[in-house]
Amino acid sequence: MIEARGVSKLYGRGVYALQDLTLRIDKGEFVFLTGPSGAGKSTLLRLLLRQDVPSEGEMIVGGRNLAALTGRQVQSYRRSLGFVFQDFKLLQAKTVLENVAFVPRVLGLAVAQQQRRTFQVLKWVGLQHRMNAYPRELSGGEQQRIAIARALVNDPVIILADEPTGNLDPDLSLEIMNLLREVNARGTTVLIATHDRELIRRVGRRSLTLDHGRIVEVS
Amino acid sequence: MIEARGVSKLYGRGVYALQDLTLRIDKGEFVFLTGPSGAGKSTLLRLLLRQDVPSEGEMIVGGRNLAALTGRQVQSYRRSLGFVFQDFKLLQAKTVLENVAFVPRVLGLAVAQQQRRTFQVLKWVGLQHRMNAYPRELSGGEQQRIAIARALVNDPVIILADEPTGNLDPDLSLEIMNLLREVNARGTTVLIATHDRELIRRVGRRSLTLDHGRIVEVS
Amino acid sequence: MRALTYFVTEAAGSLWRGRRAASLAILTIGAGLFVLGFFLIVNTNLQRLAARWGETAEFAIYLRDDVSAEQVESLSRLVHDSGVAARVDQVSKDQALERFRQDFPDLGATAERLNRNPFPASLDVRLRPGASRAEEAAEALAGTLAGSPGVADVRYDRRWLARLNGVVRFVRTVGLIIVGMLALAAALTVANVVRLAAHARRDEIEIMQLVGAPLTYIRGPLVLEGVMQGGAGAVVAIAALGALSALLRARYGGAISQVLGMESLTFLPVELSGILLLGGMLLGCIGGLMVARGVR
Amino acid sequence: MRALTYFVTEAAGSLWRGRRAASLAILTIGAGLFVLGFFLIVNTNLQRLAARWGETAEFAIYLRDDVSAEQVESLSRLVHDSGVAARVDQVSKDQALERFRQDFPDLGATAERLNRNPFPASLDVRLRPGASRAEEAAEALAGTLAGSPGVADVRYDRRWLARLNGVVRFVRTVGLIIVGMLALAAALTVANVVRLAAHARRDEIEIMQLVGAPLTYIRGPLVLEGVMQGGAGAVVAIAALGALSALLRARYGGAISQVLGMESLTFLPVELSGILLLGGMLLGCIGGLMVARGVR
Ligand SMILES: Nc1ncnc2c1ncn2[C@@H]1O[C@H](COP(=O)(O)OP(=O)(O)OP(=O)(O)O)[C@@H](O)[C@H]1O
Ligand SMILES: Nc1ncnc2c1ncn2[C@@H]1O[C@H](COP(=O)(O)OP(=O)(O)OP(=O)(O)O)[C@@H](O)[C@H]1O
Ligand SMILES: [Mg+2]
Ligand SMILES: [Mg+2]
Repeated sequence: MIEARGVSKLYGRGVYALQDLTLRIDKGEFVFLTGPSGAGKSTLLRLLLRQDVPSEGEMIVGGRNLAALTGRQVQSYRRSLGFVFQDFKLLQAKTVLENVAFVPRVLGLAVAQQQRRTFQVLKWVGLQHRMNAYPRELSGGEQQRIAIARALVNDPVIILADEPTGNLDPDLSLEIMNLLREVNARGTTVLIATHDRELIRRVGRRSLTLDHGRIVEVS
Repeated sequence: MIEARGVSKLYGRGVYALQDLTLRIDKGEFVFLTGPSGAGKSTLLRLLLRQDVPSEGEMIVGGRNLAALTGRQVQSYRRSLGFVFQDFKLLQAKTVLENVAFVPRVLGLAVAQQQRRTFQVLKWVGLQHRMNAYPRELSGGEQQRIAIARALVNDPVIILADEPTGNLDPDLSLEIMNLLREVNARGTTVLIATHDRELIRRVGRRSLTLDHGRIVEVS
Repeated sequence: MRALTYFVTEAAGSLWRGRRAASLAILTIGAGLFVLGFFLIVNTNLQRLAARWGETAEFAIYLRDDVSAEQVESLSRLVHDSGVAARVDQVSKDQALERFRQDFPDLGATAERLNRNPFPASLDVRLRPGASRAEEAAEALAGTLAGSPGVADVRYDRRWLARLNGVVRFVRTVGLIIVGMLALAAALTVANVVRLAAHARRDEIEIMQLVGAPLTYIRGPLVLEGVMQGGAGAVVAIAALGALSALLRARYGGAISQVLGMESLTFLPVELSGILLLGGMLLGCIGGLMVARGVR
Repeated sequence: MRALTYFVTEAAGSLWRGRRAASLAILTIGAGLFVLGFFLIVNTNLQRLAARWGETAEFAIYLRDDVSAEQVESLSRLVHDSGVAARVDQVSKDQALERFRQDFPDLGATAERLNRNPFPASLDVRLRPGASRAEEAAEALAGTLAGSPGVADVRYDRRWLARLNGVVRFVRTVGLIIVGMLALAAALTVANVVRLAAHARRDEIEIMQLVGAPLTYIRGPLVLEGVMQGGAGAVVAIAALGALSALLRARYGGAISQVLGMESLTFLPVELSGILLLGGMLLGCIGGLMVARGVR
């Protein structure tokens, strides 16, 4: 499903965020990406979202080389992804409901379908009672759960999550992980970047440890 | 130094973020604030920053009732604080150096003093080599350290930090805590909101556990 | 259809959320279009005025007291044949005196005391408006007539006409420049305003890009927002112009018409309203496109 | 001093960072001020023109062929005593013929063929410009003269003068409205632009508030940014006006002067440049203050 072949990402002045990275994640897998701050986790996820292309090597997802996609193909590729951003990227001017419904809406889904999915994911993350609040009226953890709900709303084929439990307490973190495991059980590939080694231990799935842009441990 | 007397904070529609909270933190203390998501940690810190006033009760800091301060007094009060925001609040259009130097600058400090302090705190958080980068060119953990550096630059009397290690790996988290302990050792009062129970255990200081706006545990 | 609904609700919602900025914007656009429209009205009226005055330009042939009926007849024919005249009025000595009394009512007494009528009879020629080469033809006629028997003097408002034409040309040039600059300013304003809207929505736009929304969904609302603001600005301008016109017509309509010799000033023709509205929307569209293009 | 340095560097830095938006803004302000300045120039020239034309308004007393020298003398005295005349020129029948030949050179031949001189002698009175109640006095004089012995006719450019005054009044009213609306539009534009700047800096402003920065530090750069943009816009407008003036002067200067009878048109007086510059900065300041006030 996801394959990196000798991928390097070089930012100006010789800073390698990723260096000759090769990895393979199969369809339906649930994989953690871990490593110290600045290891390159977010960079790898950014390449997978096709926000950026590798300086060297190839990122292959679903058999397609991401660097070779046209603008329109990038759009349809992204529609098959669910992404949880490290900084949430919630819209301050929209309510929780509108934030989540925004995605099916701008993808042109039918209204009935928009609503059904939106209510469903809000219930999953346990925030249907706050759906008319604005993001700034939510605690950090609540905002994080909205971000997760938004990534799930579009029934993605792959879920990429950058530090989805950074603002959650251990119990809630585990709850969210169980939710993602559920989604994963229905066939969705899940890739999660996190620092929380305790969480990885508790969930007990495959994990890749990055450091200085290289994979230093697989477990 | 910091005293809450029967503080309640009510957000519209009967949502109590804090409920009849009474606590006391002495000068020079190092205290953790913990509790599940939505417990009211950020709300308490926001009251201490005087971004908001309690619905009931009084917040007393340094002998002054925060609710009674005039606009000018709020300004001078805030100048004595260092705050790490849960969402960093870095300026995207400014470099790391400018972000940190921004605070002494807008407080009207002399240029030489601005520079000296800025370099010093950047060195403390280990990011002097990235000082000309822009926030978006930094990893989440690096951004968090910039936010911490900015809180320290003005030599505050009190440091309030909301989830300052949410994006840091355990080793780096401990490093930052050691830095804050150092600052604390020089007499600065430190109050940190965090979910990371492991970290609290390792640092081994007093902690207050909130839940549903009440203190449920002191240790 | 679904896309269109989306565009409209998004654009309207965005305008409503940023209603303070939007009203400022609409007012700005409105002010610009108001000045534009106002200027167009003034220009139209000045042109009409010039045309009218040109029509009423006179060519007076003063007759000697001893002129004979045949001489008058032949002079009259001469004028008619020249083709520059729209009308020829014969004014007798008595009529001239009467006209003087009307023109200078305060001097009626003086006129009564006159022992004999000092005013000459005349042929008053009203020139045909817009006859090609009318000026030269009138000049030629003036020369011929001046030498004809029975003619005391020929008076032709030549200098004034040249001046009038100069003013009209001047105003027209000035008008083109002003209108051009105002349209530019209005377009820039709209672009600015839509830019502000786009800026306010840049987080939204970023998310739309990251979830793979079609480009049209990203750009549509921006362009529509521009169009809506431009249209609203135009409506404000039209309303203001209408109000001003009504006020001016009520207050000064009569006086102005009298002084300037126009029966009816044109205030706010429907076509102008239409032009302003379409123009405002077009400007808004251009501004919106300018911003939307920046969104890759 | 430190604060001022901060304001200037911040405002300049902010403008530089948002240079695309800023140039758009400066252009918009420039366009607005250009139209304003242009209109002021046109207005000034029209007023001067009206004054000139008023000066050259004539009052012609046509004399009967049988007039005596004493009669001419007493008529002349009458005109002088009335106080409305700046100058009185005596034109003999021969001079009148000569003048006709000059005015209508193509008709020289016709004039040659005249068996007798048909043109009357006249007293040409140039009215004193700006004499108070000049119009009424001139009318009264016309009445008196019309009844005097030796006078064939009195011609007074009354209708034209009334029209001219009407136009000038009209243009002045229109001018006030246009200038007012343009100033409003320019102020709104600046406010919009500064608002954009404030919006772009709202994160900065939030942090400044949260770290306890003095209000002046928060508002100062915003106001200064407005002033700088307004000033830059004014400079653009002045440069454009200067260029246009130079162009017009070079191309049409001569022609316009001839047609309109003005020796020198005023193009871009220094005072106007000063007014535009100060006005632009003031507008920018107002716009900046409007936004800064919103920052508590
Ligand atoms: N746009 C950029 N320009 C320059 N350098 C960048 C850019 N983005 C990331 N970097 C650098 O690349 C390195 C890897 O960054 P990345 O965000 O992938 O780390 P990370 O593993 O996500 O760290 P964290 O756990 O702190 O979020 C960091 O040193 C960062 O400073
Ligand atoms: N401005 C607001 N309006 C309405 N409700 C609010 C507002 N701010 C916070 N709340 C609510 O108050 C409660 C406490 O929020 P707070 O941010 O203090 O939690 P927290 O302890 O910081 O949680 P976290 O660990 O997730 O950041 C939450 O339920 C939140 O939804
Ligand atoms: Mg990261
Ligand atoms: Mg919080």
